[in-house]
Amino acid sequence: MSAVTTVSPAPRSTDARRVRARAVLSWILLGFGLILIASWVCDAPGIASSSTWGSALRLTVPIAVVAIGALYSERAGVINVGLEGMMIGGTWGAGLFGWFGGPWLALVGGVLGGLVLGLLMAVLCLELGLNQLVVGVAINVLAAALARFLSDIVFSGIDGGSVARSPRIDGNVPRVSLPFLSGGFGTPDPLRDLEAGGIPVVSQLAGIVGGLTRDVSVAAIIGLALIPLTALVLWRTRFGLRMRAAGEEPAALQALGGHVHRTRYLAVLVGSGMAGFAGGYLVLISQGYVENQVAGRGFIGLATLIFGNWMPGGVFAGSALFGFSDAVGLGRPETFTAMLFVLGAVFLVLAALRVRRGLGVRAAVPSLVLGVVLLVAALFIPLPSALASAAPYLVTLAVLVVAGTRMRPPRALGQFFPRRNSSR
Amino acid sequence: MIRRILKTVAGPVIAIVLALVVTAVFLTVAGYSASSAFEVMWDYGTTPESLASTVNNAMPLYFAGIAAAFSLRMGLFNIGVDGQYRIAALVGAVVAASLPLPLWLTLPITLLASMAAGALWALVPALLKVYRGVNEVITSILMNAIATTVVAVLLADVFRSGGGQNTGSAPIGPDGSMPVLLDLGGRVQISGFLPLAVLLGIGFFLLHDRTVWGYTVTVANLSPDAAESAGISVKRRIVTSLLASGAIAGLVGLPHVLGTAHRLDGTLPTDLMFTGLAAALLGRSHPIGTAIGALVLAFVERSAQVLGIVKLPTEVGTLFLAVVLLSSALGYWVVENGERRLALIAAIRRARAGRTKEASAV
Amino acid sequence: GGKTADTGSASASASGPTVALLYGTTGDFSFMDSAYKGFTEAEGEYDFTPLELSSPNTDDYQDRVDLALSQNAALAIGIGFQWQQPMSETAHPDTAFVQVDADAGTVIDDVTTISFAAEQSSYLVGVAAALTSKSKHVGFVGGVDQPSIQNFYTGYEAGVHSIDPSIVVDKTYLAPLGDFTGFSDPTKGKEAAASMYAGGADVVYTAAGGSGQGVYEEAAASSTSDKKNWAIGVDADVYQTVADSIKPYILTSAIKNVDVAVKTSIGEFLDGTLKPGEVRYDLSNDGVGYSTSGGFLDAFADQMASIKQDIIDGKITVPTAL
Amino acid sequence: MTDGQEVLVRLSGIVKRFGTFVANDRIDLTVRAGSVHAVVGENGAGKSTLMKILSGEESPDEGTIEIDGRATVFRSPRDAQAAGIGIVHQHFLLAPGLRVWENIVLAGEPGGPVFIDSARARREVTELAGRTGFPVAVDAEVETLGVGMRQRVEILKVLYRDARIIILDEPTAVLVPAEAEALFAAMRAFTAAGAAVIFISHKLDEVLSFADDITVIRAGRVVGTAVPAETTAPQLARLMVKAEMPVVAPRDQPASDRVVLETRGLGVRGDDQVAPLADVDLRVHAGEIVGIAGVEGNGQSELLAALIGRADATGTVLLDGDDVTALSTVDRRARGMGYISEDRHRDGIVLPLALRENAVLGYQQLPPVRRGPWFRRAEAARAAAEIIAAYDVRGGDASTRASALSGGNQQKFIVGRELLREPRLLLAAHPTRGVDIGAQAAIWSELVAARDRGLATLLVSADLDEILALSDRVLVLHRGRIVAEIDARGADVGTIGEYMTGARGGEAAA
Ligand SMILES: Nc1ncnc2c1ncn2[C@@H]1O[C@H](COP(=O)(O)OP(=O)(O)OP(=O)(O)O)[C@@H](O)[C@H]1O
Ligand SMILES: Nc1ncnc2c1ncn2[C@@H]1O[C@H](COP(=O)(O)OP(=O)(O)OP(=O)(O)O)[C@@H](O)[C@H]1O
Ligand SMILES: [Mg+2]
Ligand SMILES: [Mg+2]
Repeated sequence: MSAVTTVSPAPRSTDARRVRARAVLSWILLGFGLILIASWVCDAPGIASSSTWGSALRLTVPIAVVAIGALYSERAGVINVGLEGMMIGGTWGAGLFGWFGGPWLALVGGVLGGLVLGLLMAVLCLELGLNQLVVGVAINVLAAALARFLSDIVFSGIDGGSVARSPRIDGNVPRVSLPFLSGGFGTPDPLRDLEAGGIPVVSQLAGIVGGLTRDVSVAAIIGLALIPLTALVLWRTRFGLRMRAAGEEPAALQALGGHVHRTRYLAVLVGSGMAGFAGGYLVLISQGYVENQVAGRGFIGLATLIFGNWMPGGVFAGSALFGFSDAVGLGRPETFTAMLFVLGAVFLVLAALRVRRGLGVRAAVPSLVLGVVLLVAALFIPLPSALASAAPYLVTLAVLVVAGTRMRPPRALGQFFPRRNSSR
Repeated sequence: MIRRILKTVAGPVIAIVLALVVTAVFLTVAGYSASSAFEVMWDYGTTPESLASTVNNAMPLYFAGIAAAFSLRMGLFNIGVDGQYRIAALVGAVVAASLPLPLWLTLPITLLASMAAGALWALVPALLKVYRGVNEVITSILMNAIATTVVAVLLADVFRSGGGQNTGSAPIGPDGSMPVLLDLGGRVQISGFLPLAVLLGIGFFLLHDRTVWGYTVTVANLSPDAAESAGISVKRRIVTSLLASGAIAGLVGLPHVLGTAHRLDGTLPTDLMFTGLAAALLGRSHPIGTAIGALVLAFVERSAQVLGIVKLPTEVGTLFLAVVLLSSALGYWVVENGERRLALIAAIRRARAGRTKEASAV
Repeated sequence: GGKTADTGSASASASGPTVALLYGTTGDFSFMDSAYKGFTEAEGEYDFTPLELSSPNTDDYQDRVDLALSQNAALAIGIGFQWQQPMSETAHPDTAFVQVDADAGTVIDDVTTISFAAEQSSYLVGVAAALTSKSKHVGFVGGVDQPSIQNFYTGYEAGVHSIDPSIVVDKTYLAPLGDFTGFSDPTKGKEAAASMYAGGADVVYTAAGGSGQGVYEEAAASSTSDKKNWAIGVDADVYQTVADSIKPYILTSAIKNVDVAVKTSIGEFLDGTLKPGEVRYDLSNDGVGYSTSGGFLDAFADQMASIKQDIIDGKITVPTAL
Repeated sequence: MTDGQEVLVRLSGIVKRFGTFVANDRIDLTVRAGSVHAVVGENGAGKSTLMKILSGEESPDEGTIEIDGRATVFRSPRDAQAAGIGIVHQHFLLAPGLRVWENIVLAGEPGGPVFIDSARARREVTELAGRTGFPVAVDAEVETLGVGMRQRVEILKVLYRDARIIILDEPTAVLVPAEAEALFAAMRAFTAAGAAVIFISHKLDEVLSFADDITVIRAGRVVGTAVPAETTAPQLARLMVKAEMPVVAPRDQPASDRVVLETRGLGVRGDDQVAPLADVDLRVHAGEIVGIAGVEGNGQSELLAALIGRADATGTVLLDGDDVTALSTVDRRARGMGYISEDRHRDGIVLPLALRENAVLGYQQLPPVRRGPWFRRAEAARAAAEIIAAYDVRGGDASTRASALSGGNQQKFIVGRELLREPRLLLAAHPTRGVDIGAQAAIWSELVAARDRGLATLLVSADLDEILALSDRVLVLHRGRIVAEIDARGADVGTIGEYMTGARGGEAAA
């Protein structure tokens, strides 16, 4: 399924690469075409508006970052159920640091907040070999309790602060737009005019591109840049190779003189720092720490990591899907309907492709059925409005049912590796 | 025998002592008096009312713990207990309120309906895992969120009864409520769920440790390949374990629905999964251990309510809970390492003694 | 303040009767905070022994009522509609009970129930929104899709349409019934507001606890020289708490004086004038209202005042969702 | 022994204890440059442990290591590598999800301090593979490779690090003869270049034909050294275990006519165009051992999986004349199919479980261990005790974890478990892989005794000698098809080899 792309380290022949590029391009074109049709059929200009796509981008970032952080730890063989807690640590740290030093320091504080919990997790899992699920769950509970307890001590009674929120952070990190397209650096903003212009196709394209490139926070750019950066680290660097080896067969790494523990520590810490960064990003939006503002995003990040099959590209696809449906769910009802329409159509196309590729009718049944159901639901059934808030979860579930990628977790995931394999 | 008991008890005891120490450190650093906090907690927690309430509040935790244990024994992580019990609680509340039957019929039907609903909610992760290879954790997380929406829609649009701010299903009369098992006067009452909990624990133990099915689950968990070669269908074990876990999870919300609120409304506690999981972990997925874990956690929750009286934040209770969870793992680590050390020392001593005996015999 | 635990029992160290506040936890940016504020203010003004029984748990209301009784509280004030059941089921011969934020019309023997006409204040900010909106398009962001929040919307929509029935009113709830993250997710609040402003709305009223912060931010962030976007706050006068850069975009706030209710109950109790039965906090006794900070409503001040009077006089009946 | 060539490695007085168990007890070992030094000994003698000490993976409790005459202390494998030592482990240490080149360059990657020069790495690996005669698919993921290929990757890992001292821990256990030959040729090339090879094997003929020096270890002690010219396999074997080489007496009674196992058109479809198994028609009679010869990966695994009921197979399987094609694994086992699996750690035994639980694996649905829904632990313990006693399993009792047993003893336990139930048909895959000759003799005699009691056995083995020693008939599998059927008596190894490699009779049997 196209949602799970694999970044492959093997230099492919340029031919294979071209085929791939063409496939990606045709999916994008198909998607755009369907969005056009949907916005017309469902009378939902929101599906291609810059506000929806801008929202989608902003909602994607925290999930993508926390998931990509989890990728480090899990690729190195440490299950990370504690993401939610690390993110909470990040929000609290960001609240504290941001209060003193403004938005940039808030991000730093977020990273530090995540790191503290990551260090705890690393020590407990790597040195003592405690069950990684247990430690993760414990970290989630601990982080929530600590955040509140510490807020009571630090923030309570301070102007603007309370047991549930830090004093407000003044200022924000800069936002940028593309110059000459979406009005960056004081240049004109032709995309906005085009979007408002109402010329079919052009207006929608301008909406999408404009939404993705206008007023993007630098923090979001940093967060999204972590994905290609991680792909680079994973496939091209020593650390990446060692990390993958530590998660696949730590004994092999050790036998060749690599340092399993050092690698795993580094991976867990990098991952927790990223989770903390994701928390910091949330704090920048609310201009302060707000209790419970993580709101389950850590768990969604974990789900996204698994959805993305432990691949950076997959993580991006998963978080983008999630962010987009979240944005749509917060928008107008007809936009939600339009999204269902697009999804249903994509599933039908997939079903058709599967039949044509000779994979048999059986392989096509799930996508066919779901596709038809979604189309019917989108076109003929009035949906309860509460359904929209479940949109990201339903969409992800639907994609999983249809895609059914063969999951390939790191082989040594969750396994303790003792420091020395003798009884000294 | 005494050694074995000591060993079993040592883990949780160490865990709790550790948690007390860590919490005390936090309190002291924050400028509170830890000893006074623990003192009022203990005083309040050991009143008869509190003890009864501890037992009652432990039951949902215990159900959640056993539900978690069911999946952990098969190497699965049913993080979907949350969604399962909320759906099941709605089903239970509706069934109990609407069946025009006497209590002895309504009660079992309600329990079964709730368990079926929990199992049904667990079916999705189970099937996706087996037929699509999708990790159960991700599906469970999604199903939890979807459960929230489904319950919301059903409660708001279909089963809502009465107006006002409270959104609840129809009230459950005495013909649908769980009767009190023991009434010692005042508010010292023990809920009728107690016998169910005991039965469940015995059943869990027998099923996992004394039946062929339990054996096959153990093998399938430890070595799926060996299981397949031995004719054990791993997929079927996965599905049955998750369904059983979901069914047990279906009971989690019932003590509240059938015993406290007598309807499903906004007061259904929403964080029982993690506390229950903590109980299971504290008790190493063993029913007795899980029961003890649930009682300890319920005790802490109950006794922490009193902290406001001495102007301490009630978060201390939550903090303590979190630390217990961590230190429970640590406690077992200490015990196991200590035991290994001791065994080694004993063995070396024995070996030395044997050598000297040999030498003296020659 | 005093962080050291009082080892002695509560009544030993202070004078006056014990007054217990039974609440969830502070930090909800809404009525818990407000109630707590009223309680602490009362502490400064009156002579009584405070007893704070807070708990985030949703299932131990009965426990806390029992606890208050066991501590010989003379007055116990429960914040929230959930206290109705334990307060009506527990015998309390020596303790006065006050339930704050009850449903209108709730009568419990020997309990003072206080209800708020939140729909009335919402109606008035609806009027303000309709009068201010240039695009004839306004919005509402609710935290959780539950009756108490729907009530804000009902009043608001009625207020808007009383001025101009053709005005479009968007509404979004951030979370479904039962999912309280909707009250603490400013990220979602911001995106929901962003969608409304981008869709043409220029006034958005929010009743979403901590998530509202995102709405206020977005009002400021999305305003351009061509289109000024406004936000309307809830519960307290939001104008006073937001950053200076956002103040110009806070049109008004719908106020619900929970703090006044708590403080007044304590005062009345100490005077011996607290009586069981229903007390309604509405526009007539300034239990609810709207703020005029920033002076953005000055142009409509007279119109608003007369509508307010009409509601008080019963000439206008505001619909309610409760 | 040390004359002429310089001494490259000298281990003296090496002691290694695991708890109270002494795995190595004052071991001395001297390896000359340019020589192949074999270390032989029973299962659990302590060979692998000694090699782990030499390669820096374990640290000795006592004793010294000298390399090039200099005393050294290895704190990590890295130190040992720096001293020029490389090891190919008995159980492969490969990261299956990584590519071949990544496995090889791991922890010694070419390139800058941060980035790997992957083009250079791939080029270097390809060159190395070509130069040393171990061609591999550089970009393949290791999990897609067969054992022979994986072994190559392991060896290349060592060679990539320019090891001068190469340790091969039972490298030939999983190789077919042709692959083993290639390995020995390469070993010769290393020693010619001045390297030393330390080589562990249970196959004494290999040891005798390729080693320059031999050290024999028993129960953690060196019990003798030898040079091949002056010793014979029986002598070595006696040194090792005080036991004779296993021999199988020619059978006195003929196999019965009763067909126990029959397959018709048995096939397994795979992902590729070529089915991994197709059109297999075979019969096994009561009291007969039928050997399946073939280069690994020619359908043996699929044949076993199809017979035991783990694979989606086409065609028919008859057990004692009854069609069991539609039956599940557990039903087939209940009808008297025993199964010694290919890889004991993967699906023969559950390592973390006690022998008690392992003793009934595969028979959990049958009485006496099952009564109603109940699992009777006492019966399981009794079965374990019986197996331990009857098949001379050393190293534990019914409550011992299977992981605590040495490989050979684990294998004896598995054989015992399968034979204890008196099956009608035994599917035996590599029953003596990695097993010392004492245990091998025991297992062989048990298989023969069972045959004489009327057991039908289908024997799959990579060890042609084993097949020829035990079988009555030999079937050769090539590319998923049976290409030859040969009477084992008087069969010629060369001919079988030709069939196995496809050099002869490619289409004949199709
Ligand atoms: N880490 C360990 N802890 C405890 N005992 C061990 C450990 N490693 C090896 N042993 C024990 O030490 C003994 C020697 O093991 P070793 O692996 O060296 O045997 P081996 O000679 O290689 O046998 P085989 O031919 O079966 O591979 C065995 O009895 C084994 O059980
Ligand atoms: N355990 C590790 N975890 C993460 N990165 C590591 C680790 N070890 C090494 N690196 C990375 O590789 C670089 C080289 O480290 P190191 O000297 O340990 O490697 P090496 O294998 O000794 O190198 P060489 O092959 O050149 O001897 C470091 O700068 C670091 O970026
Ligand atoms: Mg060995
Ligand atoms: Mg180096």
